[in-house]
Amino acid sequence: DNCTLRVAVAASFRPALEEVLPEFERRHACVVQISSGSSGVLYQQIAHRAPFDLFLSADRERPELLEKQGGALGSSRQTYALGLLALWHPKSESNIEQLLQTWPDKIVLADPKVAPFGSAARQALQSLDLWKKKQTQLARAHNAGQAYLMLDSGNAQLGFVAASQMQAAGRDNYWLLPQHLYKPIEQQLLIPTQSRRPKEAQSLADYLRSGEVQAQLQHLGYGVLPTQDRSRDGGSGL
Amino acid sequence: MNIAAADWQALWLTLKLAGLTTLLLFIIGVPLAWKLSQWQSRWRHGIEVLITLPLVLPPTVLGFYLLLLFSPNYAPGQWLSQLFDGPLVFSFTGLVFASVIYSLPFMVQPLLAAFNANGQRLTQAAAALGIPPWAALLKVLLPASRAAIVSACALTFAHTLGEFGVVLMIGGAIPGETQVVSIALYQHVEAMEYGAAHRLALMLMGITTVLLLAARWLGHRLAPRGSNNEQAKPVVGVLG
Amino acid sequence: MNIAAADWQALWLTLKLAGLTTLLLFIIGVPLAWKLSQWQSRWRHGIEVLITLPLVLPPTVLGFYLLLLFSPNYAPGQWLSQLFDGPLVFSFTGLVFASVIYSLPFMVQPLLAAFNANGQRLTQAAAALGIPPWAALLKVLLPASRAAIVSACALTFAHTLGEFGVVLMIGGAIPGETQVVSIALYQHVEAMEYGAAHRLALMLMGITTVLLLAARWLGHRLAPRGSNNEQAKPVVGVLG
Amino acid sequence: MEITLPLFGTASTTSDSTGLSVTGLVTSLNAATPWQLELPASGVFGLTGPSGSGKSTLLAALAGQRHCRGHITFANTVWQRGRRALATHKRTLSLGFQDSRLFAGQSVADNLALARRYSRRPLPEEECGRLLEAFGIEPLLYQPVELLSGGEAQRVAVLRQLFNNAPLQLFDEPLSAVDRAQVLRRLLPTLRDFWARYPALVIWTSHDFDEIQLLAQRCLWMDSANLSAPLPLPEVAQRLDSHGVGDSCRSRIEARVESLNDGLLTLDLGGISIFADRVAGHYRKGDTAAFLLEAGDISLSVEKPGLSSILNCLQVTLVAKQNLTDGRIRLRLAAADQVFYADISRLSCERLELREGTTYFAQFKAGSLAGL
Amino acid sequence: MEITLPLFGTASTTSDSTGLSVTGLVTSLNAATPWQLELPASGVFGLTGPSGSGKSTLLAALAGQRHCRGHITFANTVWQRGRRALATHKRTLSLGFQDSRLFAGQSVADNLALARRYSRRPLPEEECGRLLEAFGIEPLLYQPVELLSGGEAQRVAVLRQLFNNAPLQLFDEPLSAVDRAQVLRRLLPTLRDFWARYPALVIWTSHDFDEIQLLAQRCLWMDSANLSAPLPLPEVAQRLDSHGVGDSCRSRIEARVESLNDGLLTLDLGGISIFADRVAGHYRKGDTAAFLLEAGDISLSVEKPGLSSILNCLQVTLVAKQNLTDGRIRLRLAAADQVFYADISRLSCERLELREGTTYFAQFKAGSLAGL
Ligand SMILES: Nc1ncnc2c1ncn2[C@@H]1O[C@H](COP(=O)(O)OP(=O)(O)OP(=O)(O)O)[C@@H](O)[C@H]1O
Ligand SMILES: Nc1ncnc2c1ncn2[C@@H]1O[C@H](COP(=O)(O)OP(=O)(O)OP(=O)(O)O)[C@@H](O)[C@H]1O
Ligand code: MOO
Ligand SMILES: [Mg+2]
Ligand SMILES: [Mg+2]
Repeated sequence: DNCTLRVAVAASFRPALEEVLPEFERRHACVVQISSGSSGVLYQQIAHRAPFDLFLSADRERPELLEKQGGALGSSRQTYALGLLALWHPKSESNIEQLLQTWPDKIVLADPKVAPFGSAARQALQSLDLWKKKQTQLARAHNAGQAYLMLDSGNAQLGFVAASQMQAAGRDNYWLLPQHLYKPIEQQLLIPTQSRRPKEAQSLADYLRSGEVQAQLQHLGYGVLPTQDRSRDGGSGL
Repeated sequence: MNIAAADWQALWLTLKLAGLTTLLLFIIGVPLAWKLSQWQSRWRHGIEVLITLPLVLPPTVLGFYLLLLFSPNYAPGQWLSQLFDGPLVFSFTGLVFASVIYSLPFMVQPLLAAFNANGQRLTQAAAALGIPPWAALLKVLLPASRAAIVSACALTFAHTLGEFGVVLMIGGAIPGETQVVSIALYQHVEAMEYGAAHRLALMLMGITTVLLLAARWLGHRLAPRGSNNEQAKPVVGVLG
Repeated sequence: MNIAAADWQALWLTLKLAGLTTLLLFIIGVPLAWKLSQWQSRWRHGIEVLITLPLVLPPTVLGFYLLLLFSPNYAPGQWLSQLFDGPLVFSFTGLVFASVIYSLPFMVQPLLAAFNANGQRLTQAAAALGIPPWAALLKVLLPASRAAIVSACALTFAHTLGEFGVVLMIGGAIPGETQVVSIALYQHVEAMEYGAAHRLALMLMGITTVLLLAARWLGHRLAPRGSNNEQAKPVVGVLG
Repeated sequence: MEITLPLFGTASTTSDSTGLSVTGLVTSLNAATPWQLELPASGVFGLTGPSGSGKSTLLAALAGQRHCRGHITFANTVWQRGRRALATHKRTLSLGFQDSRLFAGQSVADNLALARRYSRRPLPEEECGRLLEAFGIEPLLYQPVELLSGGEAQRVAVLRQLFNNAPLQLFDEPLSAVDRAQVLRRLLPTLRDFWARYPALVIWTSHDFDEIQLLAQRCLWMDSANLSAPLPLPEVAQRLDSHGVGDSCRSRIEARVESLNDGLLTLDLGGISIFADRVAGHYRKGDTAAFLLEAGDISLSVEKPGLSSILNCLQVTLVAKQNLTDGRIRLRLAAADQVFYADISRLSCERLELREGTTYFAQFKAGSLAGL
Repeated sequence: MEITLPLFGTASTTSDSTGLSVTGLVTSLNAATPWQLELPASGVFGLTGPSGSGKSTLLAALAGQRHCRGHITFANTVWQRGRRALATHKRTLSLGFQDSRLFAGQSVADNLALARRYSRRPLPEEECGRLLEAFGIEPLLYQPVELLSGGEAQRVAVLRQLFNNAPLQLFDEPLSAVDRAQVLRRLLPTLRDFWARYPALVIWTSHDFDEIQLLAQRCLWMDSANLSAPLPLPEVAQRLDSHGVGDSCRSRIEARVESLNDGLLTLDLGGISIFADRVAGHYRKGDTAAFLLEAGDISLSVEKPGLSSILNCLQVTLVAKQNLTDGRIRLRLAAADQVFYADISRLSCERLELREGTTYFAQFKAGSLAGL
């Protein structure tokens, strides 16, 4: 029978996934069906037995929670990418801190309560001691994707997005935020217990974590995975 | 226009969903609206408001509660899954079920308004000729409410087409099964594929427009010939 | 119930938004529906379908197009921003504007149905006494369409309360300015604060139920006394 | 007795009337004056009375379409007992509304077909055709009911009810918008013949007393929510009169048909020959036929009058005199076991020195006898 | 001429009629027979004809509420020219619909107040009160219109139109559901007095020819979409007759009032005294008053008749004889410059050997003269 893999992926990772999938499909003679959404929604769905074979979240908390609730197959939870927070700016000469300090207009960010890039942006602002000061200027998008739309449509000129989005769009009017300003955005995956093709799912996970894909991801705006995560390479629950 | 195969699939799925939901809601909504319009109790207002409530909850939240309802983790979900011979969540059946709840007010409200307006008079006239209530509904009230029916079905259909939050929550965007056009469209937007998004949106609106116009035309054709012809014409070129 | 201050604020903001939108839509929708109901041209069907279209687009996509419309990069956005004395995006004004477009069909469709049903007869009767069209609308048609107006306003109000996708897109969830209850509710769900979510959802539905019931009761009270009293009672305890 | 009443909708053994029996029927209109009514299983009865007196309310209550309490039985079936009512469509009746209430959005033919389809005693095909023809509805069959003229709509509504052919037929001012010519010449004769062939209990509400007289033998009278028992027509005529129609006292006269020659009908009224022309319809020798004679059409003379164009001359006894409000005097006359009225002016009464108990000659023209 | 026509709604200088002028008016109903009509600026005109003949259509076209083309001018203002029409509410008219069309969801008082509020010639307060009283609407003022009985609704509709007091008032079978007693006794006299005080051009559509005769001097006749010019009432009566109402040929007789004693009116008809009772209303000595005399009420004799209760006896000349369809003979009689009709049976005609050109005695009762 032909192999179909159902993958639930955080919306922000979808473009990158689509970039690297053809090679995987060619090698494993397996068709991958992508369902994307916000990590929160996907988490809810998987918790209620959505028929996915692999879950690529944009954060670490939700896979952890799922694992705790017994929703994960064995120890399939792993980090597969490191999100990088970027600041979209209007072609400016000054530095990040100065610009944020003096910016009189709205600043866009993803909703810190529900989106990983949002909570990273909050941490960054807190580190710069601007969180309280800029409260009234903060426009929250539902997720990183919408934050990008708000900026891209010209409705705001300054805001936090994912570096991967800027890369994918071929834009260069952004700065990467210094990594010390926020907790690393560890994007984790897991294989849900209801997965019908855990083996193929695991090989996709392995493929994503392979050096070849990771190198590709760095070009797409993702960071370098910390080594302790790479050491869990191949840890399949089967 | 250059539309991807997956988008065509989503479009077709959406039309199927909207068509099926409209049909089911018609079958459910007509008797419901009719019973309500005949019910003289004060509780009737309560029920009417209750039917409006699916509108009030944000679709995603409604979807969340449906997710809880459908979940095989709890009793109702298990029962429903037995009833429908398979889990409702992340299945086309589940989408239909959810859409029926979600679009209920759109079918019932216009029908209720029409039945309230001339239902009593006509049902009385029918009963006064010995026509039993059900026959009166089917053979007297429905033909007289043709315009309201077209309007109700059009609203329901359109609303189901645009359904997003609920589907997002309980559908799981599985291509060919639950990936409807609203989700595909949103994914295009999120993936910054604006061209594809614009094309799909245009397509969706185009198809809907044609379908709605056709429904109206049909509703018009079904009316006994001659009606509405000889009404007062708007006055042309009046001076002074 | 234990509801956070921010949620109360969101609730209050939502009620303000829904109330204002309903009011504006009433002012816009009544003449619009009336003109449409009087218009005998075949184009009328086209316009009616056009009014249904905001329903067809998924709210988030509608929000996306509104985002483009509001954008200061393009002429319409600049013009709108001049007109409203400030950018529409991320502002309460913008939410109202968007809600008006979004909920338009909910106001216009029920009114249109009512006006189509008895508009012509009554407007003719009014004109035949020398009552000019506008006065006929206000003093004859509206009082006769009381039930439809209550229904239209209730639908509009409820739909605006549950508005999520559009607000999400253009609002920016600024507390006290654009953070409406549907967003707060969704945030609770996504943040897995289920207790808070359930409470807020209950609260929202409770308030809505009370408001809708009050509107119906008022609509009933405003009717000339005695009406609907002496109609045929449902038959009790019939045997055979 | 309340307790032993049979179940609704089932044949009653305690009620021994096969007709309509109404006792203590109370609606919000007549709380103080409950309605009583006993009518046979078939026959045509008029119903008239001032506007707003409660006629339509009575019909609605009989049909179970208006809140009421009391007791209604028809054809041994209990329709209403106390507050418990049988649903309208389960009652073997048809009710025609004052505002026609044709089924909107359908053609005339659809309307008629529906009524026939749900009839409990469907009419034969050819009977329907005959009625269609008589009511002049044939050319309108495929017209949507919305486009009918007022009178056309009323004719369709009556026809619809006839097609339904219910055992109890209630009509509420069914022909008020049809021209009198058509009503008198075509519709009423058609209706009379129809009910002769398909008997039913009919209540015919109308403000046109002529209609009632041509259709009914007796008439119900409703005034300020007070319902009278079925009255003979002359009595109703008098009540109408006392309500102000000065010229509407017509008496019903029954006579045996002697011969019909050349449009002139010769009748035998207690041994005296009288003549009637202008009578449409079929009369057979030996039949007893009824006619209307207007009080104002009769003149009295003391001596046997000479030759004039007044063909009819009866010897009558003056029973009573009554002053009318308009200054005239109404004489109650008796001849051949029948009573009828003549209105004459006070001046004539004085000139002729009329006295009760005396015999006079009553004259009326052949044309004054209106055939029913 | 088409070219020099003035703008719509502005005073016309080319049209010299201050009344209603209709030429070549065509609707979908009368494509082959365009309607022409010339009526003065005030006066009451009847409109009658068979059901479905196009009366309501004519009124709707005059009011601009039905597709039509042609030319309509009223009070020097162009209302319709070709296909271009002035909006209804800009025409100085009011139209009462056959189905009352009260403003739903409002009380009777609201309905009346609205009509008065938008009147172009508002009535004084006390006049409104008088009308309310006469129409018996006072107790219903605060009732929602949905609960009115059929006749009540019609009275409110007529009243609403009177409150509006437009220069041209079109009525479509306005009192068909009201009991005749009330119509004849209260409503028609009230209307007659009202229009005497507040003149307007009134078109009164009705199937009850008595209504028309009591209100109007002339009557329009519509038959199969053919509209006649305003006809004298007797002629319309004859047309109605030929349509089958056997008893409705009434002649109009004018006479000078000599005295009014004790309800008996003495009149002078070309030197001969005749008597009328049953006449309500106010007559002053010397006035000329009009009365209706039914053809069937007149009897003829060859010699001067003796004493009977028939008070009136006129010497008449028989002008013409005409066979009626019902077997009787209609005589055209002339007396004192007036023409009237008498219907007698063929038998009488033969017995009396009536010949045209000969003089006879026509008798009729005082009660046969119906005051207008
Ligand atoms: N549903 C109702 N509730 C209360 N009062 C009503 C209702 N329907 C009618 N009425 C009132 O009851 C009275 C009787 O009404 P009904 O319709 O029975 O009169 P009717 O005899 O048929 O008069 P008409 O000859 O004018 O039709 C009227 O005064 C009317 O206003
Ligand atoms: N809007 C319309 N379109 C086409 N035909 C119509 C329309 N309205 C009426 N008719 C037809 O035109 C004819 C004339 O109708 P109209 O209402 O003018 O008659 P009427 O003289 O008022 O009759 P009635 O005395 O019965 O009210 C009828 O045969 C009717 O069926
Ligand atoms: O899922 Mo995202 O990556 O922040 O919205
Ligand atoms: Mg009535
Ligand atoms: Mg008419």
